[in-house]
Amino acid sequence: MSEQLPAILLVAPLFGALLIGVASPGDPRRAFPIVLLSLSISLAATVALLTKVVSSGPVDYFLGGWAEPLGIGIQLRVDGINALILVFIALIGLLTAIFSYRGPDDGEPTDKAPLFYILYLLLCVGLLGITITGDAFNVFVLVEIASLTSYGLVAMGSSPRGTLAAFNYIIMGTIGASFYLLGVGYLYMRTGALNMAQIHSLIALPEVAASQTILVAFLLILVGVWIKMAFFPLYGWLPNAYTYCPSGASGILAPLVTKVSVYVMIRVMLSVFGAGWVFQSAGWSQTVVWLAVIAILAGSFIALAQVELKKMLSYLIVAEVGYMVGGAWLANHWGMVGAIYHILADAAMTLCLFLAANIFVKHAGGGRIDRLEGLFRRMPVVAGAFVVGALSMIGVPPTGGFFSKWYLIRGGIEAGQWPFVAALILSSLVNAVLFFRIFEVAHFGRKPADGHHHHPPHADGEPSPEQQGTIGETTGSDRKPRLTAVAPLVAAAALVLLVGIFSGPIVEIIRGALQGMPHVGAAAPLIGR
Amino acid sequence: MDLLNQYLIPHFNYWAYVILMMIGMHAMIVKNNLIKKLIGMSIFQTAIILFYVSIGVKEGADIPVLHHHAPEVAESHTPAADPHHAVDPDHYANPLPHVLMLTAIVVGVSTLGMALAISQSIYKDFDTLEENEILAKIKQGGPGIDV
Amino acid sequence: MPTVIHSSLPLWACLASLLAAPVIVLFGREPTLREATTFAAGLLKFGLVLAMLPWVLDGRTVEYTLIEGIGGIHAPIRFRVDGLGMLFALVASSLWIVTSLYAVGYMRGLHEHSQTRFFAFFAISLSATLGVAFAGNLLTLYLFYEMLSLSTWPLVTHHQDKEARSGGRTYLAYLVGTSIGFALPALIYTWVKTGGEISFGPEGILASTDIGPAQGMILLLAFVFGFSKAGLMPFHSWLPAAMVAPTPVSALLHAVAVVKVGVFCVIRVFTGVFGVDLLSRLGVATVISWIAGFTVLASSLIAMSQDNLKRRLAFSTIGQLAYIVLGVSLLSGHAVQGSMMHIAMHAFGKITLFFCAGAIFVATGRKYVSQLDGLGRRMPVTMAAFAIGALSVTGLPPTGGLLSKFYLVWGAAEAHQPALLAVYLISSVLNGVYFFPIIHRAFFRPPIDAGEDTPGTGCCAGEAPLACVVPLSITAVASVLLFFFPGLLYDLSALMTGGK
Amino acid sequence: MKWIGLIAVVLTGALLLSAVGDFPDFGDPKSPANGGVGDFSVSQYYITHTEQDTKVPNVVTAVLADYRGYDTMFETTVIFIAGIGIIAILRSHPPGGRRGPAHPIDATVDGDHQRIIIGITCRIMIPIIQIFALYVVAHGHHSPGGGFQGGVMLGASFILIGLSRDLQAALARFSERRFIVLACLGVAIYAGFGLLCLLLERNFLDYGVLDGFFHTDPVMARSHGIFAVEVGVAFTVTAIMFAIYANLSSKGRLDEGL
Repeated sequence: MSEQLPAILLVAPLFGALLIGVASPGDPRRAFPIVLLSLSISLAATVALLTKVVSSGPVDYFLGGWAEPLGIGIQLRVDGINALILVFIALIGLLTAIFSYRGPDDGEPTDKAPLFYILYLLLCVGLLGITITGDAFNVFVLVEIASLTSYGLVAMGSSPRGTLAAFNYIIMGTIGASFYLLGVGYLYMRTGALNMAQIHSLIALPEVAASQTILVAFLLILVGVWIKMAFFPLYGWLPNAYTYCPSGASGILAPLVTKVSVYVMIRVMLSVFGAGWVFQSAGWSQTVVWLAVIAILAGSFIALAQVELKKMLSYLIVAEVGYMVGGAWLANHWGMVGAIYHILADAAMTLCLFLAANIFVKHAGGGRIDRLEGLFRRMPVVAGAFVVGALSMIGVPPTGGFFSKWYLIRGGIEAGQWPFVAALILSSLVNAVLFFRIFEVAHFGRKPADGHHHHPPHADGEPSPEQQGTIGETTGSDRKPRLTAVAPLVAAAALVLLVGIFSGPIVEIIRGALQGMPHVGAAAPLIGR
Repeated sequence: MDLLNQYLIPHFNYWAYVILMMIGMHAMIVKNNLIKKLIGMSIFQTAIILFYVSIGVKEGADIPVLHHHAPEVAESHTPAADPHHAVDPDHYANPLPHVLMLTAIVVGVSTLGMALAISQSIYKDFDTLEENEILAKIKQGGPGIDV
Repeated sequence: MPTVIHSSLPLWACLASLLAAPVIVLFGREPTLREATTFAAGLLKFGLVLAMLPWVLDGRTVEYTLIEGIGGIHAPIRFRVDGLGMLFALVASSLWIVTSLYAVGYMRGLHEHSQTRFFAFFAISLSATLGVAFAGNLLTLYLFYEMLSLSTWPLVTHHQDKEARSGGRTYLAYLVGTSIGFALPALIYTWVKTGGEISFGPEGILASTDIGPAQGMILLLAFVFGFSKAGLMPFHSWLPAAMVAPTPVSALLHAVAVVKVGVFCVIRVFTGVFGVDLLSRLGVATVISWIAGFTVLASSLIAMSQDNLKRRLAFSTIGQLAYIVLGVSLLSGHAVQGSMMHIAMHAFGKITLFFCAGAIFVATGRKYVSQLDGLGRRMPVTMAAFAIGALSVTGLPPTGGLLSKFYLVWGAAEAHQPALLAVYLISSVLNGVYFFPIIHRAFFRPPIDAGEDTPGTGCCAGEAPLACVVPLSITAVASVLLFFFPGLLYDLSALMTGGK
Repeated sequence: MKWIGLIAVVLTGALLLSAVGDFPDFGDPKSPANGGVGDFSVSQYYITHTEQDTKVPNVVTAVLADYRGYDTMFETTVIFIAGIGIIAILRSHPPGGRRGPAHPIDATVDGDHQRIIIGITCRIMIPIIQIFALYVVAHGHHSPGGGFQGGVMLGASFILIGLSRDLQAALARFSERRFIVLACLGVAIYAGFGLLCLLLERNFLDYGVLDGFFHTDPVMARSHGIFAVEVGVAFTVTAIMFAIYANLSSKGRLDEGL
């Protein structure tokens, strides 16, 4: 059974969704255990797959048994690059499933919960499928599954702006997916093949590599994937979609959907066209890195201007996408390693921030930043996890965010792309300002701003949060957040730290997968030594 | 003249699908009414289907159903024996684009269905489908803005 | 070559107070138990540091690598205790015990709110300080440096009022801003240049790379300004801004822990990253000495004009820190040794002064120098300790400050820098100018009527509570003892210069 | 806004047509897609090897359900998601078995002549449509047909009931709970056969191993496998087509349709 792992990790959530549809379209209580069971099975499968990849190299799996002439059947491929991303998708899926224990939104009528869980599980199937597949057209089908479920999840909320955001999301998403489909069509028209490895070998032929169609195909796929990952000029749909969607949905969409699209871009660049072909002319990587610099700066500065917490975090996602695209296009070893590592680190920290933001919005009254007073006292655990996520976004060791900047800046220095390095540093500073502004509001609370000469005598010792309930009237319900909401948040914060502390082994796995590729293969020759 | 028959005549299908696609895209981006955007979207997707199918066309080829073998297949139960004369691929159209386009059609239908459902629920909330009116309503703090 | 001892003692020394923090929060309700935990952690930490002293004294370094795989290539979290690290750790951990005693007295004296949070973050920041002292490579140094900035922020903004908010904002803007803006790129550039080897060793990390003078200059400036806790102009104004903090914080952190971490990192950069011989070959260190010289003079002049007592002490600290940076940048053996000894001497001296400032505030509520007339009669012990502290900081005989300044001056002469020698002498005079009027005012001026004072909770006729007076007298006596028994400091600092 | 749209469109169009010179001619059998690059062509392999691999004359159905069966499974899932998504978005009080107000079904109650004519002709036509739809599903092996086309026709027959009489009549025959379960069942059949091959120690969707199950040789087993999968697709497509119509026409209230 162990060589069937790639199929198991996809089939489990698929059957979970179908079981919910058949067994209990009505009540949520029966649906939740099915969700947990199916996601833990696929998590176990991904972890087993990871150990297999680490011990015995890439795993290939041919659907329907069509292996002998390559390209007939559909091939799934797991190597150093996507093994870890699979584990993260399954893990984050499980954590957010626990977080949305009572359906999409705490306030929502819970009888929509089973439908929410069906869409949720099928989104996990889509994301896992995109990451694992080795067939160019199959990526389109699974991108569509992931997109349709995301449109459904965004639109099923109660807020009117959510449905409007879903409409824009559909329009932009369809344009993106169709561009990708057209790109694969052009590839098929010129090479006659759909399997990534086969296309790669055909593009290696000189007359195919030089053809204009392949160039147009690459541009189409690139633009399509950029729309899907909300890369700077094409990010219009993301902020509203992730701000006004139900809280459970934003917990799964924000950390994963854009990161998986970045993975698709990297997979297409490395496994379909090949690093040699993509970085053949330095002009491209220069222009894309410049675009990434603009994305990073724009994302960070627009986030600075935001008033709503979740919208601010959404613009930070646009900036983080700029990190990854810029890193991947530095055309050197450490840039690519940094980009792939950042997919993991960014997924973890975005999950941590969005779960915390959902709890704040629910329990601290409204999404606006200036209404988050006294959080450190009222919800110390939730605020603590939010701080860990924020430190990772700022890039403070030992969190994951620091080490992705650590590799990206090294890639930037070695590639001589100083504007990229400057943009990374500047956006870290802007993040610092952003988050310390929130800490200040959360730390200070609305105390009378008296001088500190003559202190009014306070009750000695630490006033417990209950006593402090009088901190300004909070419109949100004052109940403490549920354990099923706080536990995944703490796990997410731990994940952020673990990604940082164990960045060594993670990077070794990624470097192993990049071995032997031109440009991004071995570590670049060192300056000076 | 050679410009005409080198670029235009043998490649008329590509010109056709690009023009159709651009009409659809223009409508999606520029049109104010949401439903017109959806019409543009379906034109956009149908154009891509036209492109794919036009790749698989072979001059004078039949539909990819191996019909004239049906009688022998029924009684000659020799699984391993190669049929007396090999199938000539040029007689049959390329099946692969048709398979891929079945998926694209299904995706098109699903997206359109979901988009219509969403526009219905937008109409329920904002009771208008004109984008500028909706944005105006949001600007004056329409229903449930600060969720 | 000194042999290397592998033991996890440095790790436990760091974790001692970090693990105490949750215990302190647990005992939030019972103040006595909470204070007991702080003291226990203090004593345990000091004991662990002392345990390593014999090894370090006979020239050996204690090393320990926490997690091998972090950072991908050769950049694990590693601890390495050498002479410099040991000297700083001894100073920090010993003074933490004294400051805890003082803090208990101070906080109870003023009935401060949320004291548990105060003591918890105090413990965490001490563990970060020791982490920097024992850091074995640049990554660990940067990690604990950032941890210190973040863990001291709640302490600075303890009063949670408008001034604390703006003070905290400048505090963080400078510290986190410069560390991410300058130190991080410099750190990563070093990592790139050396191909992944960033651990401190006997000779500098960059000694083996062919770094040119231009690159060297930019890198050195980035490091020195990146570690802005050293308070070099123009990145010094976070220190006066941090004076909004309660006095125990200003005393331990902004006289001993935080600022010394900055200077410690600068010395690590000079000796550990570049290495003295590479710097002298490149000749880039002179720029730093001019900056430090300017800072010394400018801060001393500003200190004279400050009426607020704590701000005057803050600018005096900036000046003294610039002494140390100036000493190191002279690159001569005695100057480097002098600067290391000055870390300890200044620590004891300045902490006494801050304690006295706090005691005066607790006892009489006065904060400004102009209000200190005739305080000598009312608070004799405090003002006497203040005088001893002032002597030590200005570097006059009965106190230890003289020794370190003597070495610094000797080093300046040795490095043939007459101008910098003059800077040292002029600034010593300036120190006197801004300290002695206070002493004169306290002892030889008639006391202004004590009408408008707040009824202090002083015990014996106007003195601060015993828990405040005892620590400041201990540190005053210590700074005098250092004059007579400098042996320990001398050996530790000799290790670093002599040992090379 | 108008100008941005126009510029974007013209630019994209120019990009798409920039490589026209390099495109293969229309209908050229030796184009890379039809004739393949180098020695191997995927599509030519399909045409020449379908006969011996699956014994299914219709190459498209063979490629659809066997060679690239994994794609089609997810295609069916896409349809399933569309249905569930629409229900989730529009349905005010979602399925829980709560039936809408059931009023008597009587086509001729208001004596409207057209209604009688429509009612009677539809009553005759609908069974014929349904039988033809099942034929299309079953005959996918030999003629252009299969799960999707048959499923749509079957769904259309239920929609015709809803149109000719009223939504309640259609819902009486094909209630909400029933079409959700049928939709799930369809995808379950498809994935179930794949899982069956998995349990018999062969790769997912490898029907060859089902020869024991179908009591035939491996090649015919593939043909039966394809047919079984097509039935699954038909179920899902039928259910979802009707679900989309029912929800869109009644704005999610499932009371009275168009």
